[in-house]
Amino acid sequence: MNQVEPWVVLSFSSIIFMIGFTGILIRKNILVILMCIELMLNAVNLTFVTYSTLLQDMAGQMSVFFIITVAAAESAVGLALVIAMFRTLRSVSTEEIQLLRE
Amino acid sequence: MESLTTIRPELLTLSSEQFSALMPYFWVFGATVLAILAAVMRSLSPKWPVITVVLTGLVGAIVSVAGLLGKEPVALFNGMMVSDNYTHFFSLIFLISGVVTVFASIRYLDNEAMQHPEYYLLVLFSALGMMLMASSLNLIVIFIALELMSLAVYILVGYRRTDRRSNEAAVKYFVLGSGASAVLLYGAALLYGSTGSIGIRGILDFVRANPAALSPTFTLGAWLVIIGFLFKVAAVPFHMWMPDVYEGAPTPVTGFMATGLKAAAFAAFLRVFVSTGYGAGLTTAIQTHLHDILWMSAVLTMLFGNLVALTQTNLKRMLAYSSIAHTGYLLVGMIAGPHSEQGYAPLMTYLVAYAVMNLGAFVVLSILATRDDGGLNLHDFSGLSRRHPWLAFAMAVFLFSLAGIPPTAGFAAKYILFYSAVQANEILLVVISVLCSAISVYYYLRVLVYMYMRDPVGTQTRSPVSVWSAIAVAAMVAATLQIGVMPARVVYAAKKAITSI
Amino acid sequence: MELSPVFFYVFGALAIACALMVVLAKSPVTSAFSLILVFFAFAAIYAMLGAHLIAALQIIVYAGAIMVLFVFVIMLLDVTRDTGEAGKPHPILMALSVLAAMSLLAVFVWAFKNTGTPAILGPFTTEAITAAGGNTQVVSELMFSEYILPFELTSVLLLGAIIGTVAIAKRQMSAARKGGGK
Amino acid sequence: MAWLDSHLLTATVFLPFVWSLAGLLIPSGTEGGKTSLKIWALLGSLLTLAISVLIYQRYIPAGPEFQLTETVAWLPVFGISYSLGMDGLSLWLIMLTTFLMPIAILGSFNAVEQRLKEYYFLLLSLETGMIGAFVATDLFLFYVFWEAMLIPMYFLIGIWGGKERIYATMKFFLYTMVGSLLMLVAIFYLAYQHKVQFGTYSMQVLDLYKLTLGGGTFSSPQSVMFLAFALAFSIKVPLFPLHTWLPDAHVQAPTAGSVILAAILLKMGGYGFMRFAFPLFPEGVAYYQLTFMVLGTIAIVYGAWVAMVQPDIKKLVAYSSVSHMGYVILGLFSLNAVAATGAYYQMLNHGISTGALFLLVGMIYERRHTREISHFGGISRVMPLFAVAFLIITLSSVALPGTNGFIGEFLILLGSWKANPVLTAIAALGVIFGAVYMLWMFQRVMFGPVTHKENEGLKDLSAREIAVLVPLIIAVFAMGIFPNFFFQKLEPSIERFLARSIPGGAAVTQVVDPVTSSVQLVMKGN
Amino acid sequence: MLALIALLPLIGFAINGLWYVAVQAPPGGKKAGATVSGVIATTAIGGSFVLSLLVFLRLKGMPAEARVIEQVVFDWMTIGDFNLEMVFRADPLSSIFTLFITGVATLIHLYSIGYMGHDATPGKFFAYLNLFSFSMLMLVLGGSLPILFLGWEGVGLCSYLLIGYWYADMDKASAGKKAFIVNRIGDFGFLLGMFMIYDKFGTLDLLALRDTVLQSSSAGLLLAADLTAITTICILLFVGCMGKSAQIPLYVWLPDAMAGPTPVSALIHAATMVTSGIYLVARLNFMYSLSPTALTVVAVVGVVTAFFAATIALVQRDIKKVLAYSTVSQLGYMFLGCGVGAYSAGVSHVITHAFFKALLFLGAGSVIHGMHEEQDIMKMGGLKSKMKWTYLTFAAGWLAIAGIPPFSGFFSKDEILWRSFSAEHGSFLFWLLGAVTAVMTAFYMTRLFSLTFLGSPRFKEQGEHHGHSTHPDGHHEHGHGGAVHESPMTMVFPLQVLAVLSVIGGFMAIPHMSWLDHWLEPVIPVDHGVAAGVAPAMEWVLMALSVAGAAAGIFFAFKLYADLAKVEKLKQRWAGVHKLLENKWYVDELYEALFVRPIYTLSVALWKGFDTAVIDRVVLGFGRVSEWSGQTVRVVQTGSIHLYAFVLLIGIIATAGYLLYGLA
Repeated sequence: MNQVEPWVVLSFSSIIFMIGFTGILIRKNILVILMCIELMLNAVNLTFVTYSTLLQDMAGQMSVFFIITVAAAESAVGLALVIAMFRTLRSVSTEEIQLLRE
Repeated sequence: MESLTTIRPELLTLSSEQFSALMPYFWVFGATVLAILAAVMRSLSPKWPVITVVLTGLVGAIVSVAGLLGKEPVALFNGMMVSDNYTHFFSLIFLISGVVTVFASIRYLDNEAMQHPEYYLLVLFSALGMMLMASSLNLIVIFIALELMSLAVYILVGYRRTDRRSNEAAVKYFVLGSGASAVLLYGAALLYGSTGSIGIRGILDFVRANPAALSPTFTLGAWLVIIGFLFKVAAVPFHMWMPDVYEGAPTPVTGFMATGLKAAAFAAFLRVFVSTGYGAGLTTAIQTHLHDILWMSAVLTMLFGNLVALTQTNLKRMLAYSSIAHTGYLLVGMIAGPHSEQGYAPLMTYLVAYAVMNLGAFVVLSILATRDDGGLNLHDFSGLSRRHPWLAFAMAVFLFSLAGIPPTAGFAAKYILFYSAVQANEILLVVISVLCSAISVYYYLRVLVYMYMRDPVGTQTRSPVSVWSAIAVAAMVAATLQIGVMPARVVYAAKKAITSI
Repeated sequence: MELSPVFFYVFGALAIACALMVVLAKSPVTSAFSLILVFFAFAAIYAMLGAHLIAALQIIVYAGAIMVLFVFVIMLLDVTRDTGEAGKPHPILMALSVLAAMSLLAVFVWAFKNTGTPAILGPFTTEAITAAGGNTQVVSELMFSEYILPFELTSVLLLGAIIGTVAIAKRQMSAARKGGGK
Repeated sequence: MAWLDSHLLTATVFLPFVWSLAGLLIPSGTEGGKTSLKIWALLGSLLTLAISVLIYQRYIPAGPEFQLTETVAWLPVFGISYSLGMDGLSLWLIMLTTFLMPIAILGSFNAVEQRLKEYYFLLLSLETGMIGAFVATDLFLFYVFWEAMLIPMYFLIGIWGGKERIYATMKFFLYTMVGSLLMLVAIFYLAYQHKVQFGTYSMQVLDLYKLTLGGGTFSSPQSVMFLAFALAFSIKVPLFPLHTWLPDAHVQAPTAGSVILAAILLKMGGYGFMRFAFPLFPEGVAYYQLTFMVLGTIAIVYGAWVAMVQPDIKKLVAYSSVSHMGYVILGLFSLNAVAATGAYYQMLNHGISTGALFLLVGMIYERRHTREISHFGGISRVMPLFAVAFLIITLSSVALPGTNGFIGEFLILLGSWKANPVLTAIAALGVIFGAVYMLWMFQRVMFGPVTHKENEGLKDLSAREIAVLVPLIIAVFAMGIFPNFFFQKLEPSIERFLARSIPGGAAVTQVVDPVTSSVQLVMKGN
Repeated sequence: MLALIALLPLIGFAINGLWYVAVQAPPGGKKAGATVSGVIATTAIGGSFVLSLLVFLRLKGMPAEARVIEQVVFDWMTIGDFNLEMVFRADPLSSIFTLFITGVATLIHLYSIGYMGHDATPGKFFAYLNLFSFSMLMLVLGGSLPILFLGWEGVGLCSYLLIGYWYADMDKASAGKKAFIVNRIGDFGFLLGMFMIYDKFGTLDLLALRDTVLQSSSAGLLLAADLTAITTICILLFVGCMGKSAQIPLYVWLPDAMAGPTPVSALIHAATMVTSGIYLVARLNFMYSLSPTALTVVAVVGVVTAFFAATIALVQRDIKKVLAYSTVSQLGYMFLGCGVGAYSAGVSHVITHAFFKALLFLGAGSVIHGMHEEQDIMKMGGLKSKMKWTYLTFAAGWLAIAGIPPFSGFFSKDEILWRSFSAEHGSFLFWLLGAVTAVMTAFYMTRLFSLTFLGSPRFKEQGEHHGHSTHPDGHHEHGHGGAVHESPMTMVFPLQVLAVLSVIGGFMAIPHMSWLDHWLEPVIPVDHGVAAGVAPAMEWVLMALSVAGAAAGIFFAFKLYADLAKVEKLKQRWAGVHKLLENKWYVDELYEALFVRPIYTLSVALWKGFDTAVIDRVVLGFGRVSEWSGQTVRVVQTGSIHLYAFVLLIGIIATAGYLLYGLA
């Protein structure tokens, strides 16, 4: 057995995904939350690549290419929003954004 | 070993059909580019040139979509995208809601002192994203289109940059939306993994070919993709973001989100839903379970939306919850679709009606909103019928329509939807739905009570009504009544559209 | 899968450890640097899986561009020392969150374990790719033929993102523009 | 003429609405504008009345079931069509509507001074809705009119109503709306069943009559759907215990609103039972017959009792409506020709009498701005003409023979005795209590010395008010003395109604128990 | 022609009513015209009388068995098999009723011209009177039960209107309402009886009904169940009679009805309307005869009412109240007659009673008129000289009611008493109670007569005659004004005519050679059957006994009331009994406590306790529960992004888990 079973790789990526998700749940710093989202996207990328290799198909890798680009744009927008938020709230904590509720 | 043919130059040429099928997108994108140019030309005062270009683009797109109606489907870009009636049907919804949003925004932005060309550009971008969502046949393209739409909307939501609520809404929406996008993407990955294809047609072919080989990952993937859409349409339990975001967003944007964005999500949802073979080859166990889940979700969505909307005093937030409730009705159509004669046509009809009446309502709110989106509490509506008789009348029409009372679009569409659910033998669901919509009557009518039956409180001034908003409102009133009285045409169009998938 | 177990487990463990660091670190800067490490680990795994171009992009775009942006923003906002973190969430909440994530993970893992290898295999075997000029060549060729649409769309998306970012992050709208075009 | 015939109903239905749309153009700022607006509305309603007389004249009882029909496809894929038609059941209710509308409009000339344009617009649109519901032969179309009718009424109560108008109008709207939604589901199910049984969707009432649906148990389709329909109609009627919206709505509504509400809207319920609920679900009717008869009986007595102790005249009249409409239910569920005719007639009577009562209350309200019984007393001396009119209407309401009320109650009870003597006996108590509450109220308002100074100077009826009341008074007596005039055009429709509503169909003729049959044989032998 | 009998008064009503509405009622309208109104009304009813006479003569000219004149005016209600014609039918029974009704009514109309001379709204009064006559004629001429019922309720209405004629007095208005409502209770029975008849016999036409019943009974087709039904029907209809004819327990309205103008009391509450119950029983004798139980009920109620009312009449002070209770009592007699099967005896008492009671009332009216609205006999006395004609005619009525031969009352009453003893359904107890009542009748009538006309005046006469106020309320307000005076000619003339009739009226029904029995035979089979064990000679014995009793009553009363101090002493000694009687056995209070209060309380409880507290609370409860759940659920929207993400995660787990569970 000098090969890793596919499900292990896939599970690995889903572990990363869940860690990212957990980050959204427990971190109060929005910057960190943004990072966690990047983690999740990376996990997805890994899944794509794994499948791509597994299926001997390039679509997965192509997707990853686009996902990386989109992720970059998304981070840019996200960071811009955080900056805007910081300007009005002087904070990047999620505790400050509970004005809209119920 | 055969050699790989990766270079296929034929994919890079466009036939004339393909070209004309792409015209709407060219219109919109072209308008975007031109508007950017117009905006950066310092010598021009930026407002009107940009608006003119933007509107021209949107109207041009509408015209070219109208020209495409009824044509045979055209596959584009190696089948990653298709131009069929389904696309056109939804494109019209997006484009019209774009136009209306622009109309409603002109005076609104002046009021808020944020009359920037970027705003209109972002509307165009998200409209483009929506159109692509409805037309793409590839999960990755859907994802990109979704992101294109969402990113623009994230910015629009946070567009009142100095306002806390706007910021908050934007950040919330961004975080949760990105998370949901990631979930959707994960689903796409799993679908890809289990079917070997990232294209919807490919997935469908796989499902048709190997109904027995459907694996857990396939199911999970399909479901995660669907969750991505359910998040966008705010079905319980994926709805939590919606009220906050709707409330915080600038009012015209809220209207745009409530109609265009929701319709786009449903457009893609429906395509994937139909493609992943709900009713077309899944095992009965999965189908039953999928049905159960959607059923529960629909019920909870209707209940939650309506019950909480009951307790709201801010109109925008109330409409947000009501929007959740309407998602519930749409899900009823989703459930009924595969088993009723008209399929998903009633659902699409309802989307149209919903778009029309909701846009109308939000335009009215945009007109009435005072600076920083104030003045949208119930008591601000006291005696509106004295100050703005026509506006109040229009609002009354929209509210009656939202409540599903004849002779309005909301009535016709809602009951066509429920009718088809009865055809699908979903009696209990329909009973729950009608009871929920009975609850909704209360909070819609409460607004009418304030507008018509209470005297004005304090000194309220007449808000100026711009010609553009007036046109938009009048058009929406006309459409609401028109669809209400003559729903047949929309139903047929929807039917044609859905069969063209 | 031609993935060497040893390398995979090493990089995998590194990635998981760093990912946990991202979530658990007190300082956002620590998180950011941990994240960069995760990206590197991923890049390694991509490379091992034969996705060489992706591996490169992972480092260039993610570690290079995105993370720089993050760090830049962290500095810009001066939140290096836990400024925004007004306290940990309630332990029970945390436990619940972790529990939920673990359950979902369990669902996933169950799904992966219970799914066999797909029967249909595509033509892009390692050998074929090599024959066609290697991973980068194949990806590029596909990019500009079959995947021209998403490619172009990504550019539109980037344009949109730029405009949006500018619109929202500009410090002040110039006073001259405030009135719009009256 | 043929063209006219096939569009007569459409014309009648939409004339008021179109007319009132045109009325929106009249500038209402000035006094003259206001007056012309009033005249315009009155003319519109009179014109509708004139057209409805044409309908009366065109309708041939011996002819086909639905006449003056008109069908236009509306949503063919769902079997929904715009189809109108009328028979005897529709005829008199249309006539009642068009007859009362000018009266209600004339009656509100002085009562409403604000937002005139909207007011008359809503009144006339309401007429469109009501007539529409009476002539729709497509269930969906019926439902559309049924619901659309709520809108004008909602505003009429909500804008021009009394102090508690908002509560009242919301209650009215929600009660009715909630009740009718389940009916809509049932309608859909019927159309679906039509597809199952005949291959096409249809909402045509004549098509749906042909459906065969299971019945006899609680959960059988007929029972369930009957209940869904009955809920909607019972609320509208309103049947005990679903009546509580009525007192509030009546008390708060402006005079014309109360008149229309009591006189016509409530009839929608009875009409719905007769046109839809009964013929569609005969076994459902059979299953729930006793239940509804009991409820009807309770409504009669309960309504009367509660009416008796009301301090507010309008509320009293409202509860009297509950009582009177209880007779309608009792009569309908007795399932025989006499009772059914009586029930139908009672609806007309109630329209006339209660409409008139509300007008009268409105007149005195305009003068005194109160409706508390205790604020009156001795009015008879101050306003003798008013007293005469009030007396006549009161008597009609207590069903004195010779007035319209008697015919209805007599026939209902006569017929229901066959169905259930015990309940009939209890229901007949309503005859006593009806007299008690009406006369007691009459006495407290009209008789005795004038106890309040404000009442001393009240003006007697004006010429306009007399013009409002005289047609009603004439109707009271005409209907009491010449009921056959009405029955003639009604009879075939009632027969068809019964033929469909009794399981097994043909058993229209009265069931005679064996003991008396011999007696009757002897009689017939003579 | 038949229809015209009824229609003439209706026309009179229309004319007078319109006149009232158009001229008298409007503000500032003319407030006079009693004579014109009166003449119109009297002419109308007089015309009816003439027509009735013609009808009577025509019937007389026919062979006995064919004495029916029928006129169908139009079809009233036709629904399938059910057909009701507006049919008038004159046969011996109705013609005799028509005759005395129109006759007495004409006289009373005439009398009213004088009596109501100063009323403010004579148009209204005479319109009501005419309307009453119309209804009464409908009642007796109606060929089917519903038409009869139309008249039946119509007379009730007029009674209501006329009792409350002086509506400004709340008590009078209440009295009217009470009359109507109590009558309605009776009508409730009537209606049910009618429904049952239709159910059993399939017809409501009186002639058809009679044929059906008689033929099926003679053919032996009536089974036990049918007979039970007939008993029920008869009793139900009799409930109607109890109401209309003021029998226990529904008699309470009649004494109060004296609030109306005296001519009204005479016409409606003595001569005509209250006898319609007897008419109904007599009309339906073919059914009652089939049911011994029903007959017994009728007889018992009748005799008990007769006795009971007489006891109350003994102590009343209001001249009209005495007469009212006497009316109740006499009506009891009539039912006693009917109840023992002597329908024609009942009818003959109806007629004689109409004469003498109308006479007594009109006389009382004349007294009241002359005394300026004084009604308390304790404040009268010695009117003999002041009102000669009134005195003389009143005396005739007094003797007639007391049963002194050969005055009319003697014959009819004695026949009833005899038959109550001797008939098949009779009993000694009936006779005994009847006879005791007769004695009491003689006593209290004598008391009335004596206190009013004899002795010395117990009132103060004051100066000049004051004019009557024209104030509408004024009729009773001006109290004892001017001098006591004899009434005008229009009032005295009817008294004279009635007095003559009271004297000679009895001769039409002399026992054993009764013209009336013979005349009624086609409708009411003559049955002189005597129960086994009753000797024919007993008739004479009993007759003598009752005459002696009456004489004794008269004697004792004269003796007693010659000295009022003695009366006082007697009152003291029997204080309890006196109080009981004076308060009419507390029946009104009893009813109040038993029915009125509880129902009122119950109604309030239902309104506040059920309508508002239960139904509305349930209804609003739905709203409140919705609102409450909304309020509860909305708390979920804490605004915390973490929670939102958490819910999203949970949603994924739950749905995905459930979905995969389907695969597992």
